[in-house]
Amino acid sequence: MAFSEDQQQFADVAERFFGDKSTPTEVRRLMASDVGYDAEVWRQLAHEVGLTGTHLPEAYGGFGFGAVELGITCQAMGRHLYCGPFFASSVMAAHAVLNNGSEAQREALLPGIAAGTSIAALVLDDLSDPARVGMSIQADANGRLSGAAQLVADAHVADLLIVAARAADAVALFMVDAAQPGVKVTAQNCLDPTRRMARVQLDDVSAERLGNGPADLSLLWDQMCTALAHEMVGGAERLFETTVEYMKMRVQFGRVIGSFQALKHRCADLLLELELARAATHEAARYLATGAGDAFAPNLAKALASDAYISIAKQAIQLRGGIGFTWEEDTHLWYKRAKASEVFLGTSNWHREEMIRRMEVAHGG
Amino acid sequence: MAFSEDQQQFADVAERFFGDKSTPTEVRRLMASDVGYDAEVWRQLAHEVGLTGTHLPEAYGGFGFGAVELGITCQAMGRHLYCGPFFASSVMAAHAVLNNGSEAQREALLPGIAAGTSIAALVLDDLSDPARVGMSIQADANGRLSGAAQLVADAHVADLLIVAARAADAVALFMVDAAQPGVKVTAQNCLDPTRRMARVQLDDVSAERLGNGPADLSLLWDQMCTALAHEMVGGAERLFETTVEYMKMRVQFGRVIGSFQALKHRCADLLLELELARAATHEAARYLATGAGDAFAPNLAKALASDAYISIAKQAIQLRGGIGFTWEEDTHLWYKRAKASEVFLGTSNWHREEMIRRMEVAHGG
Amino acid sequence: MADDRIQEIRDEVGAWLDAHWDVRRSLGEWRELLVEEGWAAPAWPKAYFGRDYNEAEAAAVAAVFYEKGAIGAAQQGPGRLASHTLLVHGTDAQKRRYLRPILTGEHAWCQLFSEPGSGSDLAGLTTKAERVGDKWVINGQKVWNTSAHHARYGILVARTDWDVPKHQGISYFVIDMHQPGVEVRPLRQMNGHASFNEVFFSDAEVPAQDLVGSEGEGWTIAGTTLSVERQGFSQSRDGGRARNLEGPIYDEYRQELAIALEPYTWYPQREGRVDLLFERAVANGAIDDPHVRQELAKAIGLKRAAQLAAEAAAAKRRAGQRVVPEGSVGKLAASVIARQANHVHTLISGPQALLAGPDSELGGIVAEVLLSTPAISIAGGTDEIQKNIISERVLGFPKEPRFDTGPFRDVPRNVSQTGKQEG
Amino acid sequence: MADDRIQEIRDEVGAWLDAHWDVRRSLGEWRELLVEEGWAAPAWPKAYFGRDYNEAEAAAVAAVFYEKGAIGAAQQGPGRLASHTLLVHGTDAQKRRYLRPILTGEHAWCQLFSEPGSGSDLAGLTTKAERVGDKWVINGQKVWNTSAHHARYGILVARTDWDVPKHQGISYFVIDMHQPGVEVRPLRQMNGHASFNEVFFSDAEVPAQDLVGSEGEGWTIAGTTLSVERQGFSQSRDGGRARNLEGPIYDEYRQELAIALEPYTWYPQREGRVDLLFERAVANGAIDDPHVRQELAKAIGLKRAAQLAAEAAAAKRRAGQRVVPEGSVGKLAASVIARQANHVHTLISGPQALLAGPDSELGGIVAEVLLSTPAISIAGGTDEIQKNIISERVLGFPKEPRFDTGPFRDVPRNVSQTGKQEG
Repeated sequence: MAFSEDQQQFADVAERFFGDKSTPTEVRRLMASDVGYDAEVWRQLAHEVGLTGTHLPEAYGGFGFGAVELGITCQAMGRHLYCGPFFASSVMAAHAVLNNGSEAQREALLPGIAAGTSIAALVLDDLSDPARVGMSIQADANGRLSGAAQLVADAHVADLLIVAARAADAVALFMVDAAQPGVKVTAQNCLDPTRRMARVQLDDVSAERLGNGPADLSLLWDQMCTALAHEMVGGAERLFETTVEYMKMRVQFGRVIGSFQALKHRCADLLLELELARAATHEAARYLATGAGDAFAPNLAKALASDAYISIAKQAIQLRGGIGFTWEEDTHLWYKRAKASEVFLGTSNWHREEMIRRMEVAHGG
Repeated sequence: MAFSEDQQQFADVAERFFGDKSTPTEVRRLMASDVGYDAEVWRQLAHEVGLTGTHLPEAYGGFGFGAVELGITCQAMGRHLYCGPFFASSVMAAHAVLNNGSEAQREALLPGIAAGTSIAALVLDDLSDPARVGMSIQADANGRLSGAAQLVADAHVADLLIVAARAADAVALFMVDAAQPGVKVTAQNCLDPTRRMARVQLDDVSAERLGNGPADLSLLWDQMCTALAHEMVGGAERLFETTVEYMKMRVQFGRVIGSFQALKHRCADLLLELELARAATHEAARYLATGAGDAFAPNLAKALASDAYISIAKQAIQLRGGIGFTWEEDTHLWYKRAKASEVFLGTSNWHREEMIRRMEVAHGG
Repeated sequence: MADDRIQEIRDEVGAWLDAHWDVRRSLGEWRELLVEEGWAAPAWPKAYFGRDYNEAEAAAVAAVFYEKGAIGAAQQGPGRLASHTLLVHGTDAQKRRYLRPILTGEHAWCQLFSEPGSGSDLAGLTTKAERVGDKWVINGQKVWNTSAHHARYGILVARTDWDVPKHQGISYFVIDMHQPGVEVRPLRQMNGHASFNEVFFSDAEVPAQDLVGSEGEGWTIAGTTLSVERQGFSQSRDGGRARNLEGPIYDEYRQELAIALEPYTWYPQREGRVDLLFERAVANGAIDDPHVRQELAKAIGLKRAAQLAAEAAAAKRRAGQRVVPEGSVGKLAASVIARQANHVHTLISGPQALLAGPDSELGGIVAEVLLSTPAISIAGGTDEIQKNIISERVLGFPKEPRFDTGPFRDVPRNVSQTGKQEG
Repeated sequence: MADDRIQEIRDEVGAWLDAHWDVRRSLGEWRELLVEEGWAAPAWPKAYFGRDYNEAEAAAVAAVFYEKGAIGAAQQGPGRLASHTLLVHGTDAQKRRYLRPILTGEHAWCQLFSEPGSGSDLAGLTTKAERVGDKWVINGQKVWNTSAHHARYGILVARTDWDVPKHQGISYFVIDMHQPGVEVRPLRQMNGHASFNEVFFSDAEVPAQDLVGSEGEGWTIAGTTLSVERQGFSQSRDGGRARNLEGPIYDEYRQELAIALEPYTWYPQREGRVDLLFERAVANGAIDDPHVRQELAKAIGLKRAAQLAAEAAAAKRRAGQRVVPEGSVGKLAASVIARQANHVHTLISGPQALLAGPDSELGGIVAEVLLSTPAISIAGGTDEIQKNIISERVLGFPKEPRFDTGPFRDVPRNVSQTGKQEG
């Protein structure tokens, strides 16, 4: 489906904002900073453009948009490697609250997230497979949590933690005040410094369970992966564009290198990968928004977006030659995001396995 | 290692023989024939050149050469798509007798095979994995066999069957006179008519067990796969050579197509695949001949040879354009052999899995 | 307004069909009637058997035919190419003479463009047409000519001038296939099918009035034919409806279709039959192999993504947005998908892939897939040509350097085994 | 005969080392002695610190040094390139002046060939050398200059004539790096290392006598340097022996080596560290994942096959048989292997691949692999150049059409952002 006029307008706003605020120079400054994001840009993002609540219901201070618009926001962020806790707070944590929180809990937590005044992080002790979540963090009979997670996106700047922990009955989600004693957050040294990971250690901390049921990790994973796939498609398309531009400028042997057939054909192959990834990613958003389509849509999106991003990132370096391998050239910023996103929330082969598993479920039913 | 002078001479003899006797015209004639091979060429192969006993000890009428020379023979056969029961009889069945037969049995069976006067076929009821062999053919307490195998190479022209069957103690090998009642052989319709498969049905037939022990299927599989890898490398290199030649002759847009960079680079990639496959394949022969090297050498050989042959066969068609897809052009003869060999004696992924399994064994020991 | 007009047309054709459609008529008789009334090709000009309808109006007519189960004009592929080309470039006499029997199905046609020496480089053709008196004398060879053995006429491009650049020396003809100088031979493919022909011309003749357009204008006119070909035939099919109805005229129609579609029976196999993969893997237990699962997911995912990309492009086009020429991207995707499907079918079959023919997997369908997918990346423009198009027209990279811009006589052609030029 | 001669040499050098080798000497003092006696470079001419030994004789000397744990001449890479080039093309004065301090280790050198605007197309360089009186004045920029920040001298190619075809207008110089017009800056890479430099020339000066060979002969002379570079440095290393022995001179030697080898510390990671894969997968349980097993087997199998192919080529060469220029094939293989190893390391790490630095997998080695393998298919000749070489020199396909054969002044160069030519 094509975007509606409103959606296209929304995409233009997001593209302008991030193109303006998240320049490579700015990204490099934030990569080298301690916290990894700019508080003033975050404020503008939340207050002036209102993107932090893109997909949150209006009742909680959001725009009331759906997965398609969230995808648009993420795609623009991915294009420009936006550095900030949007993915951690508005995507990961907010979806967890939306899915599992009681009405009172949503009302308590979501407006802050939507307004950007509260930064939440989702503490998962496994980032490779939802079925493995909850091995390392336990809730005791009083609902107090203990355990650790190595890799929590943007926990170092979060005031609120949403924690997946094993309770007596199931793996459930809990809200935890990050400021309390017993919560220890340690920033990690990241391969991709444009998205920070921190270690979270919980030592008998007080917590409140979100809702009564088990954590709906399957839905949450689909939502996160779909948003991530949009980020990746955004990054891949931007990197592809700059590479094609470079190839029209760079001359070797008296010809622009974009005139060499082997390189032309390679770019055609990359465009194909990108187009397929984009189509699958937009479909995943539609699937989440409407419920119609293949249950494996988010898996296909993540797998194709990841593979395309990696292919393009590798070639973006290769096609620039030695220059592409330098720190000075911006290519590696996207390459690092591509590599980090590859293992974040399931590798392509995990998602392909999941596709088949879901087809078997549909087939058996 | 380079070939010795003797080995090089041997290779030249084999290449001349098959280049002369197994021309594409002849291959096409045999593809269309009932039996699938030429008895007179078989006689010359056995009596004049003596290749049927390349690797069999001199005591049994062979040349007394080893796996390296057998590889040389197979590589030349593969280059020219030799149609005949060599692989079935001299490679598959003869190795089974050599490995498992008693001295008396070897003396009874091998001279006929070496002389080409007896054609033997190895009846395996599974061609994908040695661990699955013996499910469909049983030996009863009196050593009489019943059961069936769907895919037996050249059984339709064999006078002797070497059958893997499940006995009380283990899967063992048996020799069976193919002419006796109760043996029913039905020629199959083959994707690759240059190597014929037949269905073998055994209905309470008399048999003699080879040796007393279980069938050494692991060694046998390594021997067969190594020989097959040589065949495949031979086929791949010949097909690659003719494709390169074609590309120097074919003109489009006023240039030979071999001047288009995208095609030049593709051929460089194919050459790399071929060189690696060739090196791994020759190593497998050395491993069998000397016992020195990685236990996974035959698996690596089959996997790389298979992948290279398939890559080259696909591109041999593609680079010829529409002409490459016609019956008239010879390319499809090699393509079909490549496809058939891909699934014969384990796919590449089976062999890769086996490589790791063998590394684990070595690591654990 | 537009809706009123469409309803008016629906009513008119509905009433006409109610009055005339009769399954007991012969197919020929029925089609004559359609042509008389302009229903056979309502989008064609009134002067030539049509009604000057626009696309939406013609679609409305087709919809009513579909609803009533009525059969429309003959749909033979090459005939469709010929008629569209003649409508644009033909003389009045050519249109009067050739179009009607195409619509009625009386005449099948064939397309005589490709040559053994000019595959991707169609304009490098070397079939000669020499003017002798009031005739053109044709010598040369064509290839990949679907249905040439059934065809009454062919659309032919041949070289009439060797001293100008290659695109300028080509002319376009209608040729009568029923003459001594034309020999049609079946061309067998590696999968055993013979869905194409080779056509040999030895002093075959074309009357001067069967030159289409002007001498030397052939390349431009062929462009019209090829653009119709690229649009595909999907819209012109009957959706399977009339094929499944009962009545004498349907029997005749099914016979006609069987002949027309015979060359295309292996086309689904050429695309790899992704639709069969999952069921096959479940059926024979290959689904439990983790490697098969990975490769299967790749095949199914690529296929699905390609469908989605095509839908997205269509939606954008409808919304008036700029679209990547997704024809080329889609065609490349089809090649990737078919190759992967071939691979997965092979994995699922295992050693059973050694067999072919009716007793083999799915009655031979799988073996046919294994032997047919190599065609998808060649037929209708090779992958290499698609990548040139994508990289030059979509990505804006420079074109390949040309070595064939001078007089065609001097352009290098195939090097024969002895090192001499062919052609 | 030959064996007698080798034994004679072994005896001579052995006796000499027994008499002179002393771990309490300073490294400089020891090397001066070596140079005096011709043991520092026995294969060099007697006139220039050598003994005119052939390859086998020189190897015998090296073997005895190895056995006795004696340290040989300095082995700095660029110094080796410079000395070999000067031996072939230098004047007597140049050889007398520059070679000795290279052997003793007093002077490090650097190679000043590549430029930002000329990567694969080295001959497209635009650094200028203009003759002013008895000096050459140098302006321009070089890049990828290993050890330039330590170097006393550099070997430099620069353009001296813009009105002839590109290969003909280049000259070859020795340049003093310790002068105001030369600025050396570290060049940081995406993996955080800064193992190369950029060098900027602003009216830097080269005395006329430091032109190597004739004006305009630079491309040919650079060819000598590059062929030495392609041979690699493996033979000139000490096999690790002297590095591990005890004694004052060894301490000094290790310091020297540490500086010389520092730029290369990440090179093993660049190749993908296939050696670590299996153990890592076993250690963290990834070995139980069927998909990891497949990809692991591919990586290990490719690496093994590439080793075998290299051995086979070496054996054939020794046997005097024709060999595919396996340098290019091997280099291509290295790229494929490194990419696959990166992939498998990523799979084995899983989400742990999000981390870098000393606390991450294997003390940061794995992260360094993930960020270093992209260099392998670029450095020392891109994969694309290797594929050109293979397809043209091995397979015999035609060369790429040239667009840079005219006077260099007229050859197109990089298009700047504003559409103007750079350079």
